[in-house]
Amino acid sequence: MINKIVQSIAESLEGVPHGATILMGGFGAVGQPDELIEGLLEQGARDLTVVANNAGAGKVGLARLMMEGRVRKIICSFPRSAGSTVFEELYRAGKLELEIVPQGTLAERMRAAGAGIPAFFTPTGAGTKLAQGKESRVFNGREHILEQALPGDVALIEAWQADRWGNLTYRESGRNFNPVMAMAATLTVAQTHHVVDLGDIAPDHVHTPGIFVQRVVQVERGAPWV
Amino acid sequence: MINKIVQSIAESLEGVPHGATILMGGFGAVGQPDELIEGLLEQGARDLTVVANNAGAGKVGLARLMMEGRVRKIICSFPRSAGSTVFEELYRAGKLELEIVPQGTLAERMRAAGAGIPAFFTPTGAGTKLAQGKESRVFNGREHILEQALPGDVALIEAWQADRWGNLTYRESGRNFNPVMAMAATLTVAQTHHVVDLGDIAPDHVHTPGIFVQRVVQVERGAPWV
Amino acid sequence: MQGDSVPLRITQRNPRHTRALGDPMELKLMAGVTRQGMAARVARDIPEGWFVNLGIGIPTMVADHVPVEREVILHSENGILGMGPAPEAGKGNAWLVNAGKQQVTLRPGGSFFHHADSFGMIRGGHIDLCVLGAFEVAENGDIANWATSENDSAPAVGGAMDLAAGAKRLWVVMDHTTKDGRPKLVEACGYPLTAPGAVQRIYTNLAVVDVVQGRGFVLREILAEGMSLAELQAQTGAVLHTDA
Amino acid sequence: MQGDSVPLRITQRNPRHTRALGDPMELKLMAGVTRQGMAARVARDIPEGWFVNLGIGIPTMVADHVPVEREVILHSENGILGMGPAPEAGKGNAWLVNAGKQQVTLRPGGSFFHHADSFGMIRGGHIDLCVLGAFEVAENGDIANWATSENDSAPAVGGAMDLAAGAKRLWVVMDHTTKDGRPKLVEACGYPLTAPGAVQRIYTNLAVVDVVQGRGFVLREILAEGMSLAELQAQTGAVLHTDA
Repeated sequence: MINKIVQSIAESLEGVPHGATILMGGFGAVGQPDELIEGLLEQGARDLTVVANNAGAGKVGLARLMMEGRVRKIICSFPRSAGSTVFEELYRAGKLELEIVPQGTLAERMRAAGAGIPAFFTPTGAGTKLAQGKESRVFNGREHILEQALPGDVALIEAWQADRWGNLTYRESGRNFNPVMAMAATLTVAQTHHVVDLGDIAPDHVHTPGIFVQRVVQVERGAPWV
Repeated sequence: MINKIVQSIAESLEGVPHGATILMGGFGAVGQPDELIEGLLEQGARDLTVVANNAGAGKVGLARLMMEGRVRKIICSFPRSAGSTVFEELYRAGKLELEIVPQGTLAERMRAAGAGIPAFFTPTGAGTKLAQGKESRVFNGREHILEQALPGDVALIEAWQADRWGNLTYRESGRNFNPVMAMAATLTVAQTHHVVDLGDIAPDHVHTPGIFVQRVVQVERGAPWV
Repeated sequence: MQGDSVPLRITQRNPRHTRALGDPMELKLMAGVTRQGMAARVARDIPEGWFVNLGIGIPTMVADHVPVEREVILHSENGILGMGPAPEAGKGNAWLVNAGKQQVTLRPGGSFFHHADSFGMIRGGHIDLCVLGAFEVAENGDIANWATSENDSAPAVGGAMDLAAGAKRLWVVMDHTTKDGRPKLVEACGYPLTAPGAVQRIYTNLAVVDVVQGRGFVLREILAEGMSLAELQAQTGAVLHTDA
Repeated sequence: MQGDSVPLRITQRNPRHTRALGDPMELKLMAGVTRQGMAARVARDIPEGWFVNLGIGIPTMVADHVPVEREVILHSENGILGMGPAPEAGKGNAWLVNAGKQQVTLRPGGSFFHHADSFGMIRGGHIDLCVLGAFEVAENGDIANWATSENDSAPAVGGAMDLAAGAKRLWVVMDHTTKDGRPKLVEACGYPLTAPGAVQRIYTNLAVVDVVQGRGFVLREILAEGMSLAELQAQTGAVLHTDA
């Protein structure tokens, strides 16, 4: 019997290696896999490249991972936001690499990785300083730049419902980056609010089919903020 | 008030010009917009380029459109199947252009058109005769070819439910090419089995958001085959 | 539309934002319309049925000025179509936030989707209109709104480049000048670009200005009460053409 | 595994397909295993938990030979995961068809998605195994299974190239030779390629053969009762290596 549900956060993160590229779902706090990120703190992997929309806030989660010197590089669209002081200090001190990627290009690069597309042309960023060093080409009279797929070794995502095959649903705007990160990683770990029986998610309503998910772990919290 | 629902097939196809590229949904008979294709026969547009997975069967629908000399070119993955005699005769007689595209590349080219990606690299077809004349490049030690977006002027698709904003659901394997065609066309016309009130489709269960749909017309048939 | 000699009048449409003399806000009003007034002016030009993405700041306020009977479908790049206004106090839903991470509501007919689909809508040209703030707009339509200097090594681009490059129309709403009086409508942007040649129209506290390919800035309307074209030109960093 | 001198025996596992002597099918059986036998042999090698896409023909039959207690999740490129067997007579659902356009069923836990997502699974390497038929397989793993000649100007490629290029593993199941006795395991494909270097394993009516990079064909098992390696080699268009 296929059973992707594991019994603890620790088990769900077994084997995450040093040097891994970690895709972290969520847009701000919504759809962010907080327990898995806390688990990663415990788990110990270091020299990480983290891909996320934001660069952490406060002194918990991703910000704490950075404070502990576990993150080598951040790939994100919006590093500076309310409370991103940890990022800013480390970055100014030269202790953190940063790759800024437009939000849609970030999503599309992960979707491409998941779909076996190694590179694609996009108009986003053409003619700006983010195009520096990138191949460009004119299509339909307009400049485009070539962007590369962005695969992950591990994706940490947050789901609303999950079953033992790893089928997932997300809740409202908690969907955001989670489905494309699930596609893009070799090991996708989903924390979920609800574990349901196989077949309880209607086949027309599955958001992420289980083929993109390797491990599922249930968490208790019912909302992105407590 | 936004209301994309029109009252007749004829109205739903108003303004389809000669020379248009028409994307036709469906995989075989499932999810195929039969009434819209019949309507196109009536409507009169000619010199068409038709994009579909198959090249028609029997003497109805797409096959009839070809018989009437209205189709200049077919872009498809699987032209020859049971009953595709109309296609085969016209093609042998040199009365029809044909572009063969691998099924996944066909879907991805339309998805790219809908998502503003003018071209992408794919391993599919590399090293085969379908790669002839295409730019190729090695990524990760493997040859890939560059494929171009495939936009449509019109998409004819089949939905299960639709509302007045053009939000759609599909039924089971009737989804197939329909969502990517809806994205890829300037004018997307959906025939639907059910018209529902705004809000009746749960926001987490919408398959094609109304942004990709311009006109909706209700049809009576309840299954792909009668 | 407005020639040099046309009598100029304030066209702010939202009387509830007019304040009594002596109110500190009045100083601002004297220099043109308020932020709410600018948002209202933008809203006036959005027809029913458009899919619209509103950036953070004044653009977000535009939604409140679209009459409820005029259906405009709001897109948020974090995966929402059909966004409604902020929830009533105490009725917020933590799972439902806009691109600014503020709680919002969903209208009947709304839908959720993932980030790649959401930016497919943007990049694919399905969004009829995007309204953004900006640091500068150049007369060729270049927009700079993401990085405050070439030396800003950790700028936050978010979805701005995608929206500027992808939406069918890009309108900018911003003050006509910086707080210290330097023009924000310029011949060429000094700040790093968000996208080249992307802006079609600018709404400021002083005027509505179109960007017309091959011509540059074309004045459509002066919003600041009592302001002449010459006075407006003096606060603008490039030639303001008129259709008169 | 099987050396030249190893006693050879039929390894067909599905006794219900064994027929009495005198049955016309027996002639076929004498020349190796039946189509169902080939499908059963493939099924034996598929472990629980794999996502598997089965091509039209013998590959489709593989599903019937996976024991129900061993969960293997079947993918169909028209947008299905978790396909079940054909429906009972009279219980068909016209909306639920596989890539061969035959009615199928869906297991609990199954899901539907669109074509771009479906081929994203394939191209993205998420399908653990694809089983296809073929006209020819070359010792370098090239597969030809879509066009019967270079001059076939309207060949039907369908999803074959995507599957051959994209699946994590590609196994071919086909007769060892053509009906007129020409080998289908060859040094180099004569027919137009579906994908270069894609095949890992071949199941024929006579044998199981691996394609090993740098070595070529490596015999794993002879399936035809009483057949020697020399006899098998005589029906094979390239050298059959053995691990012995």
